[in-house]
Amino acid sequence: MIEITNVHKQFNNRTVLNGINLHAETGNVVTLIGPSGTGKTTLLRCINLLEEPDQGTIEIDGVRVQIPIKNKNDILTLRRKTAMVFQQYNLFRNQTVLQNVVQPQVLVKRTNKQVAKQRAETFLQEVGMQDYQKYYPSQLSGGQQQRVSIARALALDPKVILFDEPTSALDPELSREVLNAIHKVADLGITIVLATHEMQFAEEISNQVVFMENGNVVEDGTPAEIFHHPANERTARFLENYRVRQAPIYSAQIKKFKVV
Amino acid sequence: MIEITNVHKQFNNRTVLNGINLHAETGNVVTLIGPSGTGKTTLLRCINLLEEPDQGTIEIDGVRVQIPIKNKNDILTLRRKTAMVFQQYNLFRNQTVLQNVVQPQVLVKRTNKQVAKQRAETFLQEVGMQDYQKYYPSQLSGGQQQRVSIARALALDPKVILFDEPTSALDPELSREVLNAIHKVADLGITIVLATHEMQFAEEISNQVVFMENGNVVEDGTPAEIFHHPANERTARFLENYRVRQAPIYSAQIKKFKVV
Amino acid sequence: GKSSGQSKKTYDVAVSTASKPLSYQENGKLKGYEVDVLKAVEKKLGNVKFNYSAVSQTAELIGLDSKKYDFAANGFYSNPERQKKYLVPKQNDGLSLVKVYYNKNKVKKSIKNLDDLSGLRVAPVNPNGGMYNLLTTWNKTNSKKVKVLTSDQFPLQQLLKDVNSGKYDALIDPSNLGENEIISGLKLNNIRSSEPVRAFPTYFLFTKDNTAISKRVDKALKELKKDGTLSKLSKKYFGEDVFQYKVKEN
Amino acid sequence: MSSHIFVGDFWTIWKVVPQTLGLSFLILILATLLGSLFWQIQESRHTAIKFLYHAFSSYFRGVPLLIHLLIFYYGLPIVIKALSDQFNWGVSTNQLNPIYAVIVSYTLYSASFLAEIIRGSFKSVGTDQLEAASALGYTGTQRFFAVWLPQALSEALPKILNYYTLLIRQLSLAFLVSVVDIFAKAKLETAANDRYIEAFCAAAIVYWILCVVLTLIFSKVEHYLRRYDRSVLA
Amino acid sequence: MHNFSDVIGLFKQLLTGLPITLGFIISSWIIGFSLSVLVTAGRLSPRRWLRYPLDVLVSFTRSIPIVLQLFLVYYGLPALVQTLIGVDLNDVNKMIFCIITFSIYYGSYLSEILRPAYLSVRKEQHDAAYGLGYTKFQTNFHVIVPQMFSIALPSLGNEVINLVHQSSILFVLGTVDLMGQADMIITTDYTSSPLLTYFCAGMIYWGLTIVITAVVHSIERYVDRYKQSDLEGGTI
Ligand SMILES: Nc1ncnc2c1ncn2[C@@H]1O[C@H](COP(=O)(O)OP(=O)(O)OP(=O)(O)O)[C@@H](O)[C@H]1O
Ligand SMILES: Nc1ncnc2c1ncn2[C@@H]1O[C@H](COP(=O)(O)OP(=O)(O)OP(=O)(O)O)[C@@H](O)[C@H]1O
Ligand SMILES: [Mg+2]
Ligand SMILES: [Mg+2]
Repeated sequence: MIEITNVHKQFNNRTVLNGINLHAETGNVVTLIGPSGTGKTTLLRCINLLEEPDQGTIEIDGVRVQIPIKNKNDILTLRRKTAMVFQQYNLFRNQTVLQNVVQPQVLVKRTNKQVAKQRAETFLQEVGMQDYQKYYPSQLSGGQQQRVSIARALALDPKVILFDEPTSALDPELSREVLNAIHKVADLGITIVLATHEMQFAEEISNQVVFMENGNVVEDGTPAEIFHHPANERTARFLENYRVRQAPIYSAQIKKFKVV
Repeated sequence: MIEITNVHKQFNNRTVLNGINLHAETGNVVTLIGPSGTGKTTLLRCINLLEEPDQGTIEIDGVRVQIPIKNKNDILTLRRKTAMVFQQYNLFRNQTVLQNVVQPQVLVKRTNKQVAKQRAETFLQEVGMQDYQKYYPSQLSGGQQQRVSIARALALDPKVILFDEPTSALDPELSREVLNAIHKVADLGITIVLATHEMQFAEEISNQVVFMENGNVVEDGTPAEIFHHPANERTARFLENYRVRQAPIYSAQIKKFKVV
Repeated sequence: GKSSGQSKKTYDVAVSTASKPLSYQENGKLKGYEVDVLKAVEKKLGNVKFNYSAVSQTAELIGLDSKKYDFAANGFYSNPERQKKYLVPKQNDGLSLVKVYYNKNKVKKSIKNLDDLSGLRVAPVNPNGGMYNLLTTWNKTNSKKVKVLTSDQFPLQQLLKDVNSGKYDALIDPSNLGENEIISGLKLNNIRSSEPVRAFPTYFLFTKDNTAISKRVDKALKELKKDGTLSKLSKKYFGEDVFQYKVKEN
Repeated sequence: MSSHIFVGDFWTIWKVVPQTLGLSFLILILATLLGSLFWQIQESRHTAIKFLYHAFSSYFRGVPLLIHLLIFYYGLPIVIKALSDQFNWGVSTNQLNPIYAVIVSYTLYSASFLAEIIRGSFKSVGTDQLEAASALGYTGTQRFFAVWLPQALSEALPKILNYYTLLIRQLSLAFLVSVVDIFAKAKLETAANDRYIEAFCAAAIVYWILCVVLTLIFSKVEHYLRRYDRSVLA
Repeated sequence: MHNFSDVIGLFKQLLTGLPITLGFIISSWIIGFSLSVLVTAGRLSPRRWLRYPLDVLVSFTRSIPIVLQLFLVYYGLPALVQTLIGVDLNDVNKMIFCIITFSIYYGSYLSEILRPAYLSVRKEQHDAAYGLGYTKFQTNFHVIVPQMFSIALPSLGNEVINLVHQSSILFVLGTVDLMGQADMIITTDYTSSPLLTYFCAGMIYWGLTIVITAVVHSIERYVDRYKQSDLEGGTI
């Protein structure tokens, strides 16, 4: 469960987040949509405290951090509840695919190295990257890097995964693969928060959609509400450019795969 | 008019383009679609000879270059018929927005500096970037950089503009703006070749669609043909993930703007 | 100085690493005139131990200033500044005969005095050696000036070769640094040497707080001169008894 | 340590600062030009030329500067004499100012290091920038002067200026062949009075002041050159 | 002029100074380098009381010729230690002082290479590690520092060569290293040719730097193995 209360964030005296409140049940897939520069990425980064908010409270799975942070250890505890898949994937450039998935387990969860390796192999298989274990990130295409990044996050058994624009620059086929992977993650009971510009994708994948603008949550509801009956005029205008379709197509095609 | 005949290209003995033939009439908007790694970017780069093909002929607006190239001056002549808008925009990072648009005119077209400046201002206005003349590229968002890049290309009066993934990582609103801009360019009688992953965008914008796979042109036709009645089974499968819609929505919203 | 276990007082003495034949290292061993004189003094005094450090000349003097060494030996001349700064014993431990080595083809006159250097191209002198002071003092009081070039210490062979080849007309140098051996060894046939134009007594230099030992060394030197030890060492290293020359004051 | 000797030394040493700075700056300019030439040679397609350059640069980087200095001090007059005899210039090489040996040896030595800096700086300009220029129809020359050089320069200049401070320090070796710099001046100061500690401390302070001031100026220059990288978002 | 066997003999004699030079270089490098890691960490730390003094130290060692620093440590340090804690360092081997001088010099000087290298590792790499729950130490040790080295390595290689060259200054304290050996030959052998001797010493220094360069290159190739990208090139 995620509970975000009254989060404010300024950069150089410019307000980027202006009192965000957000509640997400365990296992929810929450998508953040909204115009560019609206604070979606910043919100994701505030959730795992990569960016320290100026004010507010963040609670994940029972760990509650109030700003200003009194106990610095809370930061680590909170972060270890979450994992982030960055827009640029941010794989460790100096490590192979396998090392990228193994090392965090060893360092963060103190998993035995052998076990970590086995788990890594399983997760890489899940995302279809088992054949690339020895490759370095610079040798992979964007879609491949992203899948490794997902495997790396999954291997840490997080309660929450944060995705920043998971499908930008992927072709429709790869997008579908990523969609499948995310669905599967959600089925594991992991809560997902995801920022995206692709409305079709947002509609397919989420059961909670948050429309943000200028650092405010303008509307928060189910995909049906937001995409088909937006309550707010601004939301409606933003979505004008997105043609709403009748039936979801992605979900029919989820391949069955097993996550350990 | 563009006429590409039998273009081959290998990288490290791996065939990336395998005998491409492409014909586009003046003023056409040609979109290249197809899976990742299929050679779309490579083809664009071969058209303006940023990449020298191993074999083939490229003709643009009466300038015909046969591989192997005999006269190196032909490369320059051909390039000056075209302009490219890169996926990463590739603005000159040490020049302000205005300088980015002025310098190519002065150097390539020998335009008088004062005139170049006036033209630059007009084109920046067209793409809505008139207020950012003094900014450096690093101070602009992706969408803003792209618009400057378009202005820079337009200012050179090219016969052909090549776009590589113009809308990746833009939100729907910005995408529409870019779409408007491209439509307007096409109205000027400039031929456009454009690689994209966004099928909806491709359908809206183009009057010729080329589906590529593994370095081959699999199918080449009007959007109606490709998206609604694909002749080839592979094209149909690729497009499965893209829901075809009834009526174009973008075109209805093109704002009127004037290009000098 | 400080006391060591066997109640022998230990003193740190700096000598030069590379001033053959005054002091130099060969196969890891310290040798040279100054070294032998110091050893003779050490023996004479009996209850002291000298602890030798071989360093460059500049380093010797910096070491004296920082009191790392109790005294230093390197054919030092005495002058008012040094007398102010260090303890200079009464007794000299050696004598340095300054000669001019000149190219016989370029210098047609015979050189007898510093006057004769005027107008010649004299090889550069190291400002931290005595020749620089000699020449600059000379220039202050005499009308026939000598053009003084300076440089860091340069290998002597090379300077003599340069005189031989005509790059320089003349070199002025203390004659106890092996010039004759170099000239004959390298067959520098164009070089002539003058008679001594100056003779300087050379001294050990003590730091100011070493009055006691400086007095004792002074006494020892006097005795060593008397019993002919120093003359013998001089013959061994310089090929002549330098103590036979009268010191000419300027 | 006597403060008034220290102060006296300080001002005397300060007087050679302009000539030290000037000489090392001259060397810096020459070495930069030569280093650029080396960079071009290195990019050359002829393997023989490339090999020769590598041997040459390895030699200059591998042998201590002091030894280069001595070799040129003695070698240069011989070469000039040979040329002079050949072409009847009538130059008397015995009178050749040692400063030329300093300039030549320092320039060659520094150029072999600067060539690497220059190469790295040109390499650091992204190919995207060069491709953009090509795609817009710039000629090779236009691309070089309008795009490549300015960007490489803002990368290289701070490093070249940093090398300048190194050069100033290295110039102290030149006293071996009678060229007087800051450190040599300090030694000359000690000649009469053996006051090494005062003179050397004064020299150290002069060096320090120079370095701090130059570094300050250079960081201003760098700040200006990199103005376009100061993203408001970062 | 000089026959071949003379030159061989000269080389033999010079090479006896090589072990001292090598020992000196290796120990100074190891100590200096380790020190520089600490100095760099200190200068990157947010604590001003740590940062400012280190910045001053670095600016000082960067600006002053190494001979002066050598004198300062060799003569100043014992005097300082004597007055402060009354321990007499005068009998300590001078090689130790040389190593101390060069260690301090490189300790601060190399931080001018390491610090920018550290700062140039992309921020996203920090973000990734923190985002996964790495502690600050884990982030630096496992992610940032390995990448920092791959950036710093070429300059570090240059500095080793620099150290080799600068070690030739030790002879002012009478150390019989390679250059000291050359000086000794020149002063004790009246018929030796200084130029030839220095030149031969230069050849040995050259050989040394060739070896060092080769080693640095192979380390570089190993450290940079992750950088090879398939998508390079193009005719421009
Ligand atoms: N480190 C920073 N310093 C200053 N301003 C920042 C910083 N990070 C973000 N911003 C500003 O905060 C605003 C919100 O940025 P953010 O990246 O969160 O937007 P976003 O909604 O993710 O946009 P996009 O959809 O384009 O990714 C932007 O205007 C940006 O300029
Ligand atoms: N310079 C190069 N050297 C080697 N291989 C290359 C080079 N450029 C492209 N390739 C290879 O050529 C193939 C085609 O690449 P290209 O970038 O043209 O694909 P694309 O269709 O644009 O893909 P995407 O949709 O992901 O942008 C890829 O497999 C790529 O690895
Ligand atoms: Mg974002
Ligand atoms: Mg592409």
